[in-house]
Amino acid sequence: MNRKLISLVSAVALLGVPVMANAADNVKIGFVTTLSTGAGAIGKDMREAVDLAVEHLGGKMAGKPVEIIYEDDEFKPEIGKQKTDKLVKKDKVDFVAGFIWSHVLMASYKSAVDNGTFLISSNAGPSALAGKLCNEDFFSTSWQNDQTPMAMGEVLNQRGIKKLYIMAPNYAAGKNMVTGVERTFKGEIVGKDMTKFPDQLDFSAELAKVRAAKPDALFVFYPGKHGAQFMTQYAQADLASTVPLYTTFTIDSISLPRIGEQAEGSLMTMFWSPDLDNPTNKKFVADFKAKYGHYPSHYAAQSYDSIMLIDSAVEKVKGDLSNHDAVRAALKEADFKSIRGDFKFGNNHVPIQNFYLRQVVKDADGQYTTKIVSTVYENHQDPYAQECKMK
Amino acid sequence: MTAPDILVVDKLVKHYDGLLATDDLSLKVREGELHAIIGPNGAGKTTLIKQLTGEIASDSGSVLFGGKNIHRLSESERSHIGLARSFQITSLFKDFTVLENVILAVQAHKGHSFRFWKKVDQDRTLTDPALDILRRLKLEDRKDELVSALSHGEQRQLELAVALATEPKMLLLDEPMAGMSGEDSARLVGTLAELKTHYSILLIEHDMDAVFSLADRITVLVYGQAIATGTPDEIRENAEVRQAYLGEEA
Amino acid sequence: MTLSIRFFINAALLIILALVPFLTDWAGDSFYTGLVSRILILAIAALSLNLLIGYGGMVSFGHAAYIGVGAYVVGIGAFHAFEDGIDWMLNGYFQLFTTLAVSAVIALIIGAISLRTRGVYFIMITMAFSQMLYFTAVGVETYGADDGLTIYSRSDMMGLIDLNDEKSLYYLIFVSLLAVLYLMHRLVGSQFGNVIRGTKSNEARMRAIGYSPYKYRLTAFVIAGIIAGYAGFLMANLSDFVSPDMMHWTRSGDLIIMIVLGGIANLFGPLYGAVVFLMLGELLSSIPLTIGGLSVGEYWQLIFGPLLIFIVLYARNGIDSFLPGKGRRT
Amino acid sequence: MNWLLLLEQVLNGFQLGLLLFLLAAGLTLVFGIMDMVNLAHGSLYMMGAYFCATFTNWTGSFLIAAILTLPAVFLVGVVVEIVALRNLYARDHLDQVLATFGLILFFNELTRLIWGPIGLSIPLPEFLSTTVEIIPGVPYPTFRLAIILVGFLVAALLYFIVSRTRLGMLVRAGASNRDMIGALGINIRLLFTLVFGLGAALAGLAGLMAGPILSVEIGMGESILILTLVVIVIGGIGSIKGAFIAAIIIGLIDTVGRSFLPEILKLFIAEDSAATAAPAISSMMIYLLMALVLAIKPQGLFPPKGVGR
Repeated sequence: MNRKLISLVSAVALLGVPVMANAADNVKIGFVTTLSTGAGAIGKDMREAVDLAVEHLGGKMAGKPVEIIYEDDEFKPEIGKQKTDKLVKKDKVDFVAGFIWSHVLMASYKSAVDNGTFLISSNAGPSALAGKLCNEDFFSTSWQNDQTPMAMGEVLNQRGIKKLYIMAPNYAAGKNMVTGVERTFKGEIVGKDMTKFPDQLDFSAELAKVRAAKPDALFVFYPGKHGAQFMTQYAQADLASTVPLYTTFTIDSISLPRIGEQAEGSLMTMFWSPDLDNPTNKKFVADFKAKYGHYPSHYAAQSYDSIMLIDSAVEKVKGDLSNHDAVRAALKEADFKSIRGDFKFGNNHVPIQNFYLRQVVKDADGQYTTKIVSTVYENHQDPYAQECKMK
Repeated sequence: MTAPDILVVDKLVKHYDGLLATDDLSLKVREGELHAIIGPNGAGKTTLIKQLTGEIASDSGSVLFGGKNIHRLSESERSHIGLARSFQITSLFKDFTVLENVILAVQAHKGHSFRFWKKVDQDRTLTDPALDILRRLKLEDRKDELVSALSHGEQRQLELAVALATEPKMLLLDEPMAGMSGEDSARLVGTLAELKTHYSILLIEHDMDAVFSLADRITVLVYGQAIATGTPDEIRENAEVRQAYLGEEA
Repeated sequence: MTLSIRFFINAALLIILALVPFLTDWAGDSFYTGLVSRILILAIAALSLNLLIGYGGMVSFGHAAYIGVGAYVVGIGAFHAFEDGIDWMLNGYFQLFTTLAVSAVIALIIGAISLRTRGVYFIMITMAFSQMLYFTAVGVETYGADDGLTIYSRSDMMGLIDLNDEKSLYYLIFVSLLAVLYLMHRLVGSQFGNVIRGTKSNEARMRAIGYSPYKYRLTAFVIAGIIAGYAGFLMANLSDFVSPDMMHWTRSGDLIIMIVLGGIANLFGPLYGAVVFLMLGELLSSIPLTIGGLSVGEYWQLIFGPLLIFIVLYARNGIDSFLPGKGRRT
Repeated sequence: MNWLLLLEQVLNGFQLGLLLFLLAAGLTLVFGIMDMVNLAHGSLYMMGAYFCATFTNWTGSFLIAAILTLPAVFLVGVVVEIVALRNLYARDHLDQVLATFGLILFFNELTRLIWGPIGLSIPLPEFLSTTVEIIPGVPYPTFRLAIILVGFLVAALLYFIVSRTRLGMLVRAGASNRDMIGALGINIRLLFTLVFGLGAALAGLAGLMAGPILSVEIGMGESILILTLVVIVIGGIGSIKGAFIAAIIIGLIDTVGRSFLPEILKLFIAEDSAATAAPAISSMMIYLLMALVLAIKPQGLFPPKGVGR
C-alpha cells in the first residue's frame, strides 16, 4: 500500500509538493499486465505466480525486501507505455517485467530500455525483439512466437499429415504462428483462413470451408477468450471424427476448466507442462494449486521464472544494483532453477529450450490438465536469433 | 394602371401520399402589392410557401419570379434573388443573441463566408445594417438578449427582422401573427403597413381583421386550389368564398 | 473580452501548464512531464473535434483516425530512414507537411461523403470510415500490422528545435495548444464560425436565409482533420510508437468523452475535459483502498461509469458547470 | 464453385443475421420511438448470456434456464430504464452516448466482480449439441438450426405485434410522430418502459442463444453492438422491417463474403496479394457496405415516414 500512497502524494506534487527520493534498499520490480477487461484472467494468473514466487523467496532478494508494483495495461498499447513510463520515471523500479501482448510490449519497450531499466518479457515474444531490434537490456523468460508452431510442424510431419488446413486470427502473433508452422511442415497446405481480430464472433463459415476441403488435420492458434470460443464451435460442428485438431496457445489452464470436456485428448506443443519432471516445477505446481485451487497456466510459469531470474541476478551481484553492467551479466548467466529445468539464454536473450507435445487429460481429482506425450525439440533456438547482432 | 407581376405561379401541383396539397394552383402577385392568402386549415397554404422557397420540390407546374423561371434554383439561391420567408413556427437561432441572429442573415448576402479571422461583432459592414433593421422593428434595445429571453411577440418581430436582413424584393410571410396577443398584433400590423411600401409581400394569415385592413388583393385557397382572387371588397362579396370558406349557404 | 473570474481560472491553468517541466524538475519526477504532454496533445485533438461537435453539431465518431494518420506519417518516415537509410524521410518539415496534406485529403474524402447524412447516421458513417483506416493499418504488414511501429528517431527539425529533449518537446506541444486555442477563438467568432454555429442551431433557417451549409461544414471537417493530424504528428514524437490501436473507434469515443466532460461549445472545455479524463483514470486506478480483499483501484471503472452518468444527468455542461463564472464561448 | 459449401454458408449467414436481428429489433425500437441512442444494449445481451449460464448451472437444464432468463433480463432492462435512461430521452444524442457508455463500463466491471474475469460456458442438452444432415454429406449443428428457427419465429411475432396490435400501432405512431402518441393520451412513461423492457428481453434472448456458441465473456456486448448499430443504420432507424432485411444482408455478406472473398479477389489481382488483402478487406466489408448505403441513401434503406426528414 505504501507505494500507492506515494503515488497519490506524487500526484499532488504537480501542485507543488516535492517527493522524497525512494528508499534505496528495496529491490523494486514493476510488473505490467492486463488486470481489467476480459483479458484480466491472464493477468490474474500471472500475478498469482509472481506473488507465489515472492513468497518462495521469503520476500527478499539478497537480503533486501522485494517490492512488486503491478500495473494494468488495460490491453491498450498507449496505456501500457504510460504505465511503463510511470514505473521507470516515477517509481524508479530496477526491473520491469510482465507484458502479455506484443503490441503493448512494442509500445512500452523504448520507455524502459532508453531509461536504462531492465525489461523482462514474461510472455510476449515478437520477432522484431528477438531479431533485428534485440537489445542488451531486454530479456525474455518465454519464447519467440515462431518456435511453438515450428515444433507443431514437426509433430504433424511425424504423424504423417499430408494435407493441412490452417486457421489463425489476422494479427502479428497469428501471422507468426502461421509462418512458424509453415517453416517446418512438409506436406501441402490446402487452406488457410486468417480471421478478423479481435472481433470475430463466429467461425462457422471457416469450419464449413474446413469440412469441404477435407484436410488430414486442422491447425489453429486462438489465444485467450477466442480459444474457448473456437473449441466450443469445433465440437458442435462434429469435425473431430474426420479432421483432428492441433493447436498452439489455444487451450490453457485458464480455459480448461470451461472447455476441458470438449478439449480432452487434443494435442498441442509447448515449452512446458504442469507435469514436467523437475524439482522446481513440482514445487511450483503443487504450491500454486494448494494456494489458488487451480493449475497454473504457462503465463504463470513464465512469470514465476521472470521473478526467479531477477532473483538470481540480484543474488549474484549481492544486492548491489548500482553496477548496471554487472547486473546485466548476471541476468545473462541466468543461474537459477527454472520451471523448465535448466535455463539458458541465446545471444538474443531469448531462452534456448525444449519443446514438448502435450495432451489434455483428466487428473486424479477430475481436473483437466495437460501431460507431456513426447519431446519434439531439444535446446531449440528461435530462427530470428541470427538476425540479432549481439553475441 | 397596374404594376407588373413579380411572382407568377402557374398550375402548381404537390402530392403527399395521394393527398393533393396544392392542386393546379395558379396565382399572380404584382410588384409592390401586399397579396394575402386565406383559407381553412389544410388548404395547402404552408405547402405553397415551401414550394415557392424551394424547401420542397413541386410535382409539376412553374414559378416565375421577376420573369425568371426559378424551378431549378435551390432554396439558398432563391434567397439570393430576393425571395425571403418567415416561418409559421418561430425558427430562430436560439443560442444566438438578437443582434447575432440578424447579423447571420446580413452576412448571407455579403458574398461568401470563407472569412476565418475577423471578428463578426467588430465588422461594421455587418453590424450596421443589422442594427438598422433592429431599429426599424423596434428591437434595438433588446439586441444583446438571447432569443430564449424574448417574449413570444418579440420573437415574431425578430422572425421578420431576420427575413428582412436578407435584402429581399419579396417577403413570404407565413402567419406572422400566430399566437400573438392583441397588443402585439396591433404593433405588427403597423410594422407590416410600413413594410408594404418597400416590398412585395405574400401574406398568409388567419387574423381576418389584419388581412382585410392590410391586403391589396386576397386569394382564397381551398383544398389546394385558388377559388377566388380579388380586392378585399370583392372577396367579401364573393358568393363562392362565402360558401366554401365561411360555410354559409349561398 | 472582459476580465471575468473565468478568465483568471483559465489563465491560472495555462500558467500552471507552462510551468509543468519546472515543477516536475523540482519534484524530481519527470514522469509527469510525459503524462501532461500526452494530455495536452489529446487536448489539441479534442479542441479540433469540438469545432465539429460543440460548434458545428457534427458528431464525428472517427476523429482518432486523423491522429493515427499523422502518427503513421512520422512512423513510416522513421521506418524508411531506419530500415532503408532514406534520410530525407526523417526531415521533420517534410513529415509535417505530409501529415497535414494527407489528413486534409482524407478528411476531405470522408467529409464529402459523410456530410450528406445527419444525426446518428453521421455518427455511424464517420465511425465506419475510421474503422476502415484502422483495418487498413492492421493489414499492412510492412509497417508492423497490429504490433505497430517503433519510432527509432524522432522528426529532425533541422536544429530549430530538438524533439528528443523532453522540455523542448513539451514546450512545442504547449505552444501548439496555445496556438490552437487562439485559432479556435478566432474561427468561432469569424464569419465562417458564425455559419458553422448557425447551421448547428437551425439548419433549415440557414437555407432559408440563403446559405448552402455543406461547403462550410466540409471546410470545418477538413480543418478539424488537419489539426488532429498535427496532434498525431506530436503524439508519434512523444511516444516513439504508432499502432492501429490509436485509430480504433474507442479512441474516438475517448475524445468525445473529453469534450462532453469539459463542457460543450466552450473554448476551454476540451482542455479541462482532457486533463480531468486522463488524470481521473490515473488517480482512480491508484486508490489505496481495499474492500473485502478487492482493490478498489482495480475496479475503478465501476466508479467511473456511474460518474459519467451522474455528470450527464446533473451537470449538463460538464466540468464547466462546476467552475465559477460564465464560460459561454470566450 | 462449391454449391454445397455455398448453401452451408448461406445458412450460416442467416443464423448470424437472425441473431443480429434479435438485437437490432430492440435497439431500433428504442431508437425510433424514444429517439434514444442506447449503447448499453450490448450489456443487456451480455446479461442474457451470464444469467442463462448461471441458471443452467443451478437448474441443470438449458431450456429452463432460457425461460428464466427472459423475464430476468426484462427486469434488468426495466430497472435500467427507470433509474438512468428515463431522464435521458429529452437530451441530445451526445449526452445519451456518454451516459450509456458509462453504463457499459459499469456493467462490465460489475460482471467481472460477480462472475470473475474468466468467462463461463453454457452446456447444451444432448439433442441440441449434435448435427443434422440437412442434405446428404452436409451435417449442420442442431443448435444453429434452432437459432434460425427461433429467429424467424420472433421476427414473425414482432411483425404480428407491430402490424396487428394496439401496442404495435403506438409503436408505429411513435416512430413516425413522437408528439402524436402524447396527444392521444397514452401513458407514455409506461409505454416507453414496456418497449425498453421488450427490447432488453430480445437482447437477452440473443445473448442466451449466442452464449453456447460464441462463449460468455466480459465485453461480449461491445463487438456485437457495433454490428447491430450498423444493421439498424443500414435498415433505417426505427424500422423493424429495415432491421430484419439489413440484418440478413449483413449476416450473408459477412459469412459468405468472408469465405469466398479470397477466391473472388484472385480473379482480379495476383494470388499473393489476394491472400494478404482478403482478411483486411473482409474485416472492413460491413463498414464499406454501410458507407456505401449511406452515401446513396443517407437515411438508410427503409426510413420510417416522417423521421429525420
